[in-house]
This record gives sequence, structure tokens and C-alpha cells, in this order.
Amino acid sequence: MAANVALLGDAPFLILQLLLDGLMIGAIFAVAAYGMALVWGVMNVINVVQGELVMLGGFIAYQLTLWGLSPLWGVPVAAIVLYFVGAGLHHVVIRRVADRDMFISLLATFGLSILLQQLMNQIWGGDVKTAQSGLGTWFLLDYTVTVSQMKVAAFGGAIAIGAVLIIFLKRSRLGQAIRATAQNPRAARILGIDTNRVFAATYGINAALCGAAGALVVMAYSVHPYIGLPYTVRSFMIVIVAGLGNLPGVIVAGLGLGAAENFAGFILGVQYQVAFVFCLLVVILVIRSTLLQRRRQFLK
Amino acid sequence: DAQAKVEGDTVYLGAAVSLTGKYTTAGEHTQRGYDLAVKTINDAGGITVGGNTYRLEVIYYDDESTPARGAQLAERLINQDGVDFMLGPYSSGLTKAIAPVTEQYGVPMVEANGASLQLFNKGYRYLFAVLSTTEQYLASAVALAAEIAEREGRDPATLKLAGAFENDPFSQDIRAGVIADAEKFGIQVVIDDQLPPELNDMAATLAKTKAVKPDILVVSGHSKGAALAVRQVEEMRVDVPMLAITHCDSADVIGKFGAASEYTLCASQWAPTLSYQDDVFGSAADYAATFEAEYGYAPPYQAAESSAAVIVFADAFERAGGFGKDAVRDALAATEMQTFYGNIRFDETGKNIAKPMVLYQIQDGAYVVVAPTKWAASEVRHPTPPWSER
Amino acid sequence: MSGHRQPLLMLAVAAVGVALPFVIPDYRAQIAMLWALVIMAQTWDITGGQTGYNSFGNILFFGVGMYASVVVQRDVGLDFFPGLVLGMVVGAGIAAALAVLLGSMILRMRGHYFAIATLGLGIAAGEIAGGWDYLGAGSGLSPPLFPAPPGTANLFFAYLYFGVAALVFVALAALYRTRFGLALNAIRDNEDKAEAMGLHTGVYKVTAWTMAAFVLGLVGGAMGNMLGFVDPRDTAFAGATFGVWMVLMAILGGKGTLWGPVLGAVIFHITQELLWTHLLGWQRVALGVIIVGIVVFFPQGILGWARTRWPARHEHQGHGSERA
Amino acid sequence: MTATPPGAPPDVPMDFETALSVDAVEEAARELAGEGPARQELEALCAGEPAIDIRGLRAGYGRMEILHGIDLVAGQGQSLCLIGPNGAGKSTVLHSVFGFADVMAGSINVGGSDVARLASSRRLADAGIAYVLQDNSVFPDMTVEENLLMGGFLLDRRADAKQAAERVFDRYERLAQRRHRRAGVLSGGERRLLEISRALIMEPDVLLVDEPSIGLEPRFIDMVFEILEDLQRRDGKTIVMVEQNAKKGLEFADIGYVLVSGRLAMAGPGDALLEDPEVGRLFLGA
Amino acid sequence: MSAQLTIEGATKRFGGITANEDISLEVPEGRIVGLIGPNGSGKSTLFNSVVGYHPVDGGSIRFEGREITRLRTAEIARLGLIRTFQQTHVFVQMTGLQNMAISDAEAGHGLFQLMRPVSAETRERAEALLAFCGLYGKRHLMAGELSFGQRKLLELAMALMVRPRMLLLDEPTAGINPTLINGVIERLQRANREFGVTLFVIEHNMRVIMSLAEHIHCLAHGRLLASGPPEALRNDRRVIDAYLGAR
Ligand SMILES: Nc1ncnc2c1ncn2[C@@H]1O[C@H](COP(=O)(O)OP(=O)(O)OP(=O)(O)O)[C@@H](O)[C@H]1O
Ligand SMILES: Nc1ncnc2c1ncn2[C@@H]1O[C@H](COP(=O)(O)OP(=O)(O)OP(=O)(O)O)[C@@H](O)[C@H]1O
Ligand SMILES: [Mg+2]
Ligand SMILES: [Mg+2]
Repeated sequence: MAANVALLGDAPFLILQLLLDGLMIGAIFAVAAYGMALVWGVMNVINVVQGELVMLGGFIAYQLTLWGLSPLWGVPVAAIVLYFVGAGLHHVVIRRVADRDMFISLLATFGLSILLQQLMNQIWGGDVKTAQSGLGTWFLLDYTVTVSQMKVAAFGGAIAIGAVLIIFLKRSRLGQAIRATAQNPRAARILGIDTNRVFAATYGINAALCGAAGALVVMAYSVHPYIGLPYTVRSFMIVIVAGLGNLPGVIVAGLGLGAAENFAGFILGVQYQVAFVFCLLVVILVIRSTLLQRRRQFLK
Repeated sequence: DAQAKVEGDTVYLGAAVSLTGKYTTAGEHTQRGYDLAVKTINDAGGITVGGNTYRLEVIYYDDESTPARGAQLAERLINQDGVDFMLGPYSSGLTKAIAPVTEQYGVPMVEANGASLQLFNKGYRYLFAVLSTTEQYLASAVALAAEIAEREGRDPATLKLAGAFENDPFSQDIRAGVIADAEKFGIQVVIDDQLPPELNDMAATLAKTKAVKPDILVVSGHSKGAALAVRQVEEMRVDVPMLAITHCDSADVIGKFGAASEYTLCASQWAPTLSYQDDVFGSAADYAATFEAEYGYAPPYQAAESSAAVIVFADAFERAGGFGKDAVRDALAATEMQTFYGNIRFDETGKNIAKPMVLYQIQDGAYVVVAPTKWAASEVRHPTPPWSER
Repeated sequence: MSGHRQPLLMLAVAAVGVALPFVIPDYRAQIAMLWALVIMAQTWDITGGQTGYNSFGNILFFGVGMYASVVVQRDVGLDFFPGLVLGMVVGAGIAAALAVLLGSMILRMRGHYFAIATLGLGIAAGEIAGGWDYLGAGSGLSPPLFPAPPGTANLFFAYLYFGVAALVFVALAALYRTRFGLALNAIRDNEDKAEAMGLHTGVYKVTAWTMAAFVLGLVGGAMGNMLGFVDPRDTAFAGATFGVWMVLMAILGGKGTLWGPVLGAVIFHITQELLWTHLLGWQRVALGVIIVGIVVFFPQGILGWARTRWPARHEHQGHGSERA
Repeated sequence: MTATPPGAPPDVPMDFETALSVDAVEEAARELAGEGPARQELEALCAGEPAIDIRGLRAGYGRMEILHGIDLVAGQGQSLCLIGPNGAGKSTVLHSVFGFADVMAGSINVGGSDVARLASSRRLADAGIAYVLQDNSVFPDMTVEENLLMGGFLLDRRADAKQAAERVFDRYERLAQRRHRRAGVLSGGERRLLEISRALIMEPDVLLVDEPSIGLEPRFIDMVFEILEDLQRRDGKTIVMVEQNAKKGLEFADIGYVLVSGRLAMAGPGDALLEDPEVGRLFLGA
Repeated sequence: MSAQLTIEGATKRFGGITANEDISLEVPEGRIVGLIGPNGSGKSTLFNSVVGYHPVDGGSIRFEGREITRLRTAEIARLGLIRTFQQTHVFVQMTGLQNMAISDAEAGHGLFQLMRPVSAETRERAEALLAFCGLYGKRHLMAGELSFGQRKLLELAMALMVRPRMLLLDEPTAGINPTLINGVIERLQRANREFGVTLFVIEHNMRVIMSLAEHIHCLAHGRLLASGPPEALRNDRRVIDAYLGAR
């Protein structure tokens, strides 16, 4: 561990490399996290199937390459396909559990995640899949620092998606309905908002975001059927840190998490990177609850 | 209870294989290896034991790639299904979980996918492995590096080795072997990373590699690790004179990454170009052809060794002349034969000591055996040129 | 299940538990596993069902018990049985201590935050064990083998786990009849109000979790020997299997009830053994469908469903077993 | 609901002279009610075309039936007040009209069409029903102003909603001062004011109000009743209200209904009920 | 007459708003004291400060001579200072009796005191108090199945079950049937008289507060506007202007 820290001192370019890689993966985390924030905030559902939706997006982009198309098309295609998948899932399962105890929906989406994992396993096999975007690599500082153009594109795309989403929620009618439903569904209904449709749309949008993120993942990294949970957990962490309904915060937290994870992996050893992520999760939650303890919520 | 072991003219073997979970792909290769051998043997008239002919059949369960499930299923196969002979699961971890069960019940198990050396220091009497154990996987790669260094007039002790190994029993065993080999030559280990099982990014390790500039980079993490290593080495333009990995054929790195996979060294249990043969499949090349005709892709070595395990069992049944568990066990212990997969002879711990590993290099888009010299089809290409020149 | 029929039912179940390993001797391994699962579901329900703190990380205590026990057996150098007993006790002790320590930090979180924090703990524990050489790291550990013919090992574990399950059941039945049980329910229903009434909610929550942890530590302590192999992610901190199953079983049966977790575990285990082993690869699809089906159609569990179906019986129970 | 026998354990002193228990009120009311008013009586109270007409309504939550056959008729521009003991099912009547309870039998006609099959979210748009819930229904994380604007969600033009909101602010300085504050931090009374004004933005034909005066200071209670009066008299809206402050409610309403254990016990003109000695004893605390 | 609860210069701000400003008042032991004031004048906020839901920004609060300004809710509750809520809070998935049983402070809240079944004594008292609040017939019903007003009554019964030294009631009769209100008033008076519980009551219902309270404080805009016996306050010009309105 000390050796790793020393290495950072000896080869400072590593710091830059780690930071860049971290930010770029963090941006993708953020996209999935937008969706989670939406679904959580609006429907009061913690969507455990988030990671699997991301993977599904990845597999769709991969499938396009099998058909000879550029996986870059995967971003819009996966988003559109996943929108309908999401709306479908909502219709069949989510709407029946959304207004129940949150734990019920947690479990239901967990069940869906197992189902999707297995379906992907049956359709595409258990192997690691990647798709070559065809974009090249930039080199900085005399070839020491590499920046894959794909990752930069993913980064830019993620930020853009976030911005669009924020404006959409603030300005559009559906956006307003989504916000109102999030805060008090019964009140939304008495004002004439079709909350069921709002829920379906919200879940669809979430799935579409995941699909886009997945397409970025398969080009910038790789996917296989069992890789969902870390994405789910990261989304969750990001949302907690940012706070529900704080989308700009989601971007910042996503980038921060990506960078922190990368540095932790480097310094502690990659084997502890996942442990680090989950310990960080617990620590964040503990800090959050301590802070809340001070600013206590109270009853009326 | 236990009547299912031999029903009429059918002998049942039991196997828990990974059809879901993280070992799905390899588990499928394993199952297909078993199935192909069983089918081929049965089609050729089955086995003759004590004057009668018998067909083979395998009872499968899915162990979901988890050892706890594997152990339970072994119990189930032995107790409820009455199986008296077991074929191994995929991976060292699963084998580790199942071996204690078969051992307790005195059920002989021939396994083809648990390479961990630790399986063979427990004094198990009913466990037999047709494959080479982990310490041999990358030994020839390390030796090769040392040899080349000496040839170039460099002291091997000046070499630097970087390693990244998945955190599972198999890869950790590989790691132990590599580190022991490095010590033997005085090679300095400069990076020794463990990769998490839900691996999807090894940028941190590779960035480190760029900084410390080792002479050899060794990666082991089943097919996932192989794919990731080849891909990210290219993407990050990591210049390292020698990249040695495991599982490149099962990960199909040539198909996935094309030219980027050139120069990569791969440890393999077996290659279709080897000159072994047997009565069931013919030569190694014949086996490859049969397999490809059946399943539509070239057999990875996981399939080949699984088929070999069935052949070994069949041979032992015939020599034992009956289906007593202990008679078959003793016959297995006395095995001395050649299969398309290689020579098989078990030492007293149950591992196969008659078959060496081979080392491939990817040259011009094909796997070419470069070590050991006996089977080498071509010279090793070394060093790997820097990316700026490729 | 009304008040006066309760003891009868318990007797019947006890009789079945005692007889089972001899009625179907080939299934002893599964019987042992069944009772272990029953205990997991029962203990999960202490916090999950009764207190409203849904944990996804109770597997932590199971795994800690398993590792502690195997390490004790490896390093202390006792014979098999004394080693196992010591291992189980140490495992349970460490698990309980850990519950006190972690509980006092994370039980302050409400609802789903707690659920996810525990999920994090469970996974992190597996990852840490997987990197820790003293615990065999990723290669895992092999506990000593049972020193007797094969059938007896399963018989031993079947009775061991049955005994623990029965004890836990009786203890919980008594516990839920005390005001402590009511306090847990009060926390579940409205924790702020419970606090406003002067209850020491923090202490009760930690106590409840510690009880669960202690028992899970015991269960884990013997499970290593039963399985014959300990591995960080798939046997000890097996979040995706045991970790989730214990939640599922409790919910399937009906959380927050005494019999629900038992019923849920039995049904779950039998389904799994009968069905899944023959589905060859599709069993996870089945699991997914079952989970979704349960929560969509039986969110209250089988017992809860029966109650809405036959509300009269429930009313009757309200008067019959009058807990207050 | 199960019929739990009323009464108290023997060792509890039963000195309920001035005060009646929940059960005692129910019991007394049940006796008083007898068979309850006939449908014709109700129709007689209704002036003009019925704007809202409920027949044989059985409704409840899940499998539990709370209302056991309720009839209710109110004409266009009339106001109707439901009174009754706690737990009688008054809120459930309003819930049923808006689709928040499970209707098991009976019909609910508003403005001549059956709304029972309409999704709750369509009832404001299609049937012109607005609803002020008994409990909290603001959007806590939106500002007071945004809350009012949400009241005009169905309006095609944003500007209309804006104007309507301005009118509310003109009327209630209290809300105007807090227009940019999160609605979640309003005091109980401020919140009530916001909820009522928000329901009026769409200018509904039928207004369901559940205990408008709850938690309001005396002056606001008067104010709220003035608003309702205005709506009814000037704009000809139909108002169905539940009010625990039965005196206020009956004074205000044209028609009064007394609901007891999910059944209609009495019905009559508001003033007449107010003067009924039994009603006075049981519901007005006189 | 000693002051049981003393509030001195209590100030509470939320962001830009001052909900309570420099409020000083006393609640003497054994009395019934009222707190009135327009909506948003800071009544509930003051209650919240007293029972420790949020710390005050300035001033101090003493209960029976003890500084409680910084104590936590549960600790304050255990001193015998209990509040009820404007919006009801009961344990919805427990029966009325169970709600009562867990509220029994006399049976103890220590871990070991809890580890025994509900005593016959607790049960009797619970039943008596439920009857006292008119809920005896509903004692086996889940609290979540009670109507709004019934829950309110249950909450009152629970508060009495604690045997509090002082009870802070936030609009105890809001949403309760007028006839029952008479009952509630009588019950409160009896609780005060027979159990010696000091009452500090927020009410908008003038009939209730005038017949119940012996002394009333009126808040407006977060400040203490006036104090005095009911009659005096009813005729106080400032109170009429700020709150009661012209009658
Ligand atoms: N969500 C619910 N689920 C089950 N039962 C309910 C539910 N809401 C109300 N009830 C029951 O329905 C009955 C009638 O409730 P309702 O709220 O209509 O009464 P109410 O007349 O409005 O009383 P209040 O004056 O106290 O508000 C009550 O006995 C209550 O127990
Ligand atoms: N958590 C909070 N954050 C910000 N402002 C608050 C908060 N709680 C209360 N307020 C504000 O403080 C003021 C006083 O509120 P409070 O609830 O004490 O009033 P109240 O006297 O109880 O009124 P009511 O009779 O309507 O219940 C109100 O203007 C309210 O908006
Ligand atoms: Mg009501
Ligand atoms: Mg208030």
C-alpha cells in the first residue's frame, strides 16, 4: 500500500491517469444514478434491477455490432428499446408494488434482476462482451497518459443527458407532473394528474437512461450478465450522497465516486476496490444518519 | 436406496456443472465435453465390463457456480440419485467443495477442471484429476522469459514481473506458482495485484504497469480476465515485452480483439495440434473436428479435458471388471494410458503427472504452440514491439 | 392458528422434526439444510418483520460465525467435537459483538437506508475476507471433516439444526409475548412516536439485532463443517443465496409472525429441492418469477394472505392469544 | 368491520353522564335512526337537477366494507353537510366519490354520468370534481406558489394558472408572504388554507371538502365558510362537505345528513337538523 | 404554586423565519394552561422545542427545576413530559390494547423490565383508560383501522397511560365529534384532578379552551402577545385583533 502511494509520487502522471479514468467511469455511473433518483423520488421504489437494465442496454448495443452496425447507434437504440421494456416492466410488476411498503418493491425489483440476469445469460451466454466503437485514443504527456476517445464521448454524453433531464423536469408538463407525484401522489391525483401514467413514464425514462448508460459501458468497458449489482449499488450511493431530487448533485457525486474508487483501487489494491465501494457506502450512510440526527426530522 | 448406479445396461455418472452464474461459459464447455465423450463411446457400442456391454449416462445438476450448492448437489447425487461415480464440476473452488463429500462416501471422482494444487495435499483417495495442476500453467512462460534474458546476455535476476490474479482459488493458485517460479530465477515481482471477481476494469493495474515498466505481465482471471487484459493493454497502450495469460482460447481473444491480441502468450492444457491419440476420438485434431461438427466452434481445452475424464472412467470400468466403488477406484489409481488429450497417469495424490502444459502464442491470428520445445510449432516472437510500432 | 391450537401444532412439528431423518434417511443433508434455513428466516424476522428494520446483510453474522469457527478449529488444535462447539460459541460471540458495534452505528438509519447499509456490510465483509490471507483469502478454507461414516454427519447436523430451530422458536414465541416484543412492533409502526413515549428505541433495536446475530453465528459456525468448504463470497458471505433467501422465506411465509418464517422456509426449500434441481439452468428464472410472484400477489406472505382471506379466524386469534 | 360488543369492563366506573363514548354515541344514534330516511325523503331535499346522486353505495377498503348502502342526492348549486361520529364513514363517502376507496356496489352519478368507472385522475378533468382531503395534501418540496400552480395543472395555458394563483395571493396575505417558501414547513393552518385555495383554481362544479375548518384559527374558519358560501351562492357550485364542527356545517349547508356506522341515520334541511334536540345532544355537544 | 415548566426567552428560527421569539412563560404544577394564537404563530414549534425535537436557538427550558434545553426527546419523555400531536401518531399495526401496554411507563422501559409479558395490572389500567376515552369496544382493532378521530382519542389514552407529570396537547379536539369533545374536556379535567397531570393545551376551539384552561397564553407572530385568565383574554383587545376576530 505504501509502495503504491510512493509510486504515485514517483510517477505523477499516474495521478492524472487515475483521475481521468475515474471521472469517465463516474460519468456513466451518474447516468444510471439519474434514473435511480427519478424512480426513487417519484415512485418511492429503490430499483434494484437498475444494474441489469444497464447491462441490457449494453447487450443491445453489442447485438447491433453482430448485425454489422456501429455500437454507437446502441446509445439511442438501447434507450428507445429500454424505454418500452421499462414501461412494460412497470405495467406488469412495478405498478403493483409501487404503492406498497418500500421493502416489497425492493424485493420485487430484486426478483426482476435475477430474472433478467438469467435471460441475458440464456440469450447472449455468460461471456464477457465488448463492442468496439471504432473511436481511437488520445495520448497525453508523451504517451504516458491515455485517454480513450470513447470514454470522453461517454463522459460528454453523460453530462449532456443530465442537463437535458434537469431542464425537462423543471420545464415540461410531464416533468412537473413527475415532481408533484413524487411528493404526494394522492394530492397529484386530486389535481387531475394521472399518476399511473406518470409512474409508467418515469420508469420508462429511467430504463432508457440505463439503456444509454449500458451502451456506453459496453463500448468503454465490458458487460456480462452478472455485472449488474455494482452498478445498482453505485447508483444508490450516488443518489444518497446527492440527495433525492438533486440532479446536479448526482453528476458531481457520480464523478466523485468514480475518481475515489479508482484511487482506492490503486492505493489499497484492486482486490479491495469493491470492498472499498461498499465500506464507503456504509460510511456515507452512517455520516448521513449522524448529520440527520442533528437536524432531526420531527413530527407535527 | 442407491440402486441407480447401474440400471439395466446403463451406468450413471453424476455431475454438478455450472450452467448459471459466473462460470456459465466454462461450465457449458465442461458439460459438452462430457456429453460428447459419452455419446461417442455409446455410439461405438458402449463399454464392456465383465462380458456385458453398458451405456454411459450422466445425471446433471446446475451448481449455479456456488460451492455451497455444489456440495449439496453432490450429496443429492450420491444419496438420492444413488450415483456411485462422479465427474468433476468446473473450477477449483467447486471441486474443493465437492471433493470432501465424494471422499466421505468413498465415491470415485474424476475431475477435469479443478487444477488447484491444494486439492492434492489433503490426502484424498477418491479424487483423480486428468489435467495439469496450477503451478504448471505459466511456469513455461516464466522460464521462457528467463531463457530469453540469458540468451540476450542479461541476468534473469534483473527481470521485473507484474502479475494480476483474480481472487478465486484457481487464479490464486496460479499466482502462487508464478511467484514460486519467479523466485527460482530471482525475478523481481514488482506488481502483485488481486482482481475482484466482479472484474470489469483493470485500468489501475495497467496504469501501474506503465509506471514500473516490467518485463513480463501475467494475468489470470478465467475468461473475463483474459478478455479484459488483452483489451485494456491495447486501449491504454501498455508496452510490455511479454504478456502471458490463461484462458485466452475460452475467451476467444483472437475473435474479439484481432490484431490487438498478437504476441500474447497463453497457457493451455491442450492443443488440437498435439500428437496424442486414442481409440475413442482418434487424434487430438480428430477430436477438434468432431467437437466442432457437433457444437459449431473449436473446442477450448476445458471441453477436451472433460471428454478425457469420461474416457478415463470408461477405461477404469473395463479394467475393474465391475462397478464396485473401490474396485473402480483402484483401477483408476492404476490408470496408465494415452488419450487424445494427453497421457494419463495419476500419482498417489490423484493428479495427472504424465501430461505437460503447453504455451501458445498468438501469431498472425492463430494459436501457435511455442513451448515446450517438443511440440513447439514455431519460435516465440519476443519481445512484443511497442504499440507505437504495431 | 389460534391460541389454544398453538401448542398442539408445535408438538406436531417437533415430532416431525425428530422423526424425519429416520423416515427419509436419504434426505438427511437436505433436512439439515432445511432447519438451517428455518433458523435464518426466524432470525431475520426479529428485526425485519417485528421491528421493521429490513436487513439484507444478516448474512454477515452467518459468515463471521463460519469463518471464526473454522479458524478456531484450525488453530486451537482440539478434537472435532470440542473444536466445533468452541468454534460455534466463538463464532456466535464475535457475531453478537459485531452486531452491537455495527448496530449502534447503522440502526440509527431509517427504513431502506438501513436495508442498503446492511447490504453493503454483507458484501464488504465477503470482499474483505476474500482479500485476507489469514482467512485463506480467495482460496477459502477447508474445515476438518466429520470423523464418522458419511450418513452420521448429516444426521448430526440435521438434529443440531433442528434443536437450535426449536429452541429459537420457543424463545421467540416467549419473547414476542413480552412487552419487549411490543416495543419492537412499536418501533416498526412509528419510531418517532415510540421515542416520544420515552422508549429506549436504540437499545431495543441493537438488542434485537444482536439476538439474531448470535443465533446466526451459531448456525454459520456449524455450516462450515457441514459443507466441508468455506469460501468468502459463495458459502460464507453468500449474499445472493442465503442472504437473500432468508429475507424471501420470511416474506413468503408472512413476516412479523411467528409461524410465517418457518412456513416460508419449508415451502421454499422443498420447492427448491423438488423443482429447481431439475430445471438445469432455468431455476434462476424460476426463482426470479417466484420472488416477483410472491411480492406481487402475496406481499403479506401466506399467513397474511390467509388472514385477509379468512378475517374471522384472525379476529378470533386477536382475542384468543391476546398479547396485550 | 367486526361487530365488537360495546360496553366496558365491569370494574370501570360508568359515569358517562355528560359525555358519551364513541360506542354510546353510535348506539344512541343507531336507535335514533331506526330504518333511516327513505330515498324519497332525500330526493325531496334536493332542489333542481341532482348534480351528485349516489345510490346504494357499498364501499370500503380492501375486503372491509365500511359503507353499507348509502344514498345521497344534492342539486346543482346546493350544499350538503355530512355529520356523524368519528369513524362513521364520512370520509369514506368522499373517498368513494373520488375513487380512493373500493366501491363494491352502487352507483355514483356526478353531473348526470356515472363516475365509478373513471380513474381518479380523470374525475377533476371529466366530471369537474375537486377534493380537499382531510389530511395533508400539499407538495412539501414545492414552494407555495408552485403548489398553487399545480392546482391549475389541467389548464391549457400556464398564464391562466398564474392569474388564478395571483388572485389567491391577493386574497390571503398570509400565503403571499410565504409564496416562495417550501410548503412543507407551513403551519397546520397555513397549509389548510393553501389546500383549499388550490382546489378552487380549476373552478370545479362539485367540491368535496373534508373538514375544512380543522386546525384553523377562528377567523380563518369564518373566512373559509365565507369562501364556500361565495362559491355556492355566486358561482352556483355544488358542495359536499364533511364537518366535525357540526354547528358551523349545518348552519352553512342547505342539506344535512347524519351518518352512523356506515348507514344514513337522518336527513333534513341544515337548519332543521340543527334544531333537532337529538342531533343536538348527540352531535353538537349541546 | 411552583412553576413546573419554565420557558425563558425561547427563540427558534427556521432559516429566515423566526417561529418563536423570546418567549418566556411558566406552567404551574397541577394546572391546566392554554396556548392559543393564529395559525403559524409558533405554538407547535414551541411544543417541539420543549420536548426536544429541535434545540432552541436561544433561551432555556426547565422542567421541575431541571435544565432540559439540550436533552433528547426520549429522555425528556422519561421525565414525565409527554406531548401529543396535531396529526395523529399511533402504532398502526398494533391493537389498541397493545398500543396502551407499550405506553405504560410504570411497568418500565428498561430492557429487563420489558422482558416479561404484559402484567394483569397493566392490562387492567389499559382497559380502564380505553374505556375512559370511549374506545373499550375497539380495543382489539388495529390502530390503523381506526378513523381519524378515534386515533386521536387513542393517542390521548396512550399519553395518560404513561402517567405523565405534564402533558402537552396539540389540538386534542381537532377532528373530534363535538359530543365527544365534551367527554374529552371532562376526561382531561379529571386526569388533571385525579392523576395530578399538569396540562398545557394548544387549541383553536374556543369553547374547549375557555372551559378547560385556568390560564391562557396567546402567541402572535412568534411572540407572546398576552397572558391571563380566560375571561380577561377573551376581552383583551390585542387578542381579539390578532386572533379571535370581532364576535
Ligand atoms: N385505509 C383504511 N383501511 C381500513 N379501514 C379504514 C381505512 N380508513 C378508514 N378505515 C375505517 O373506516 C371507518 C370509517 O372511516 P372514515 O375515515 O370514513 O371515518 P370518518 O367518519 O371520516 O371519521 P372521522 O370523523 O374520525 O374522520 C373507520 O372505522 C376506520 O376504522
Ligand atoms: N421545520 C420548519 N422549517 C421552516 N419553517 C417552519 C418549520 N416549522 C414551522 N415553520 C414555520 O414556523 C411558523 C410557526 O409554525 P407552527 O407550526 O409552530 O405554527 P402553529 O402555531 O402551530 O400553527 P397552527 O395553529 O396552524 O398549527 C410557521 O410560519 C411555519 O411556516
Ligand atoms: Mg374523516
Ligand atoms: Mg400547530
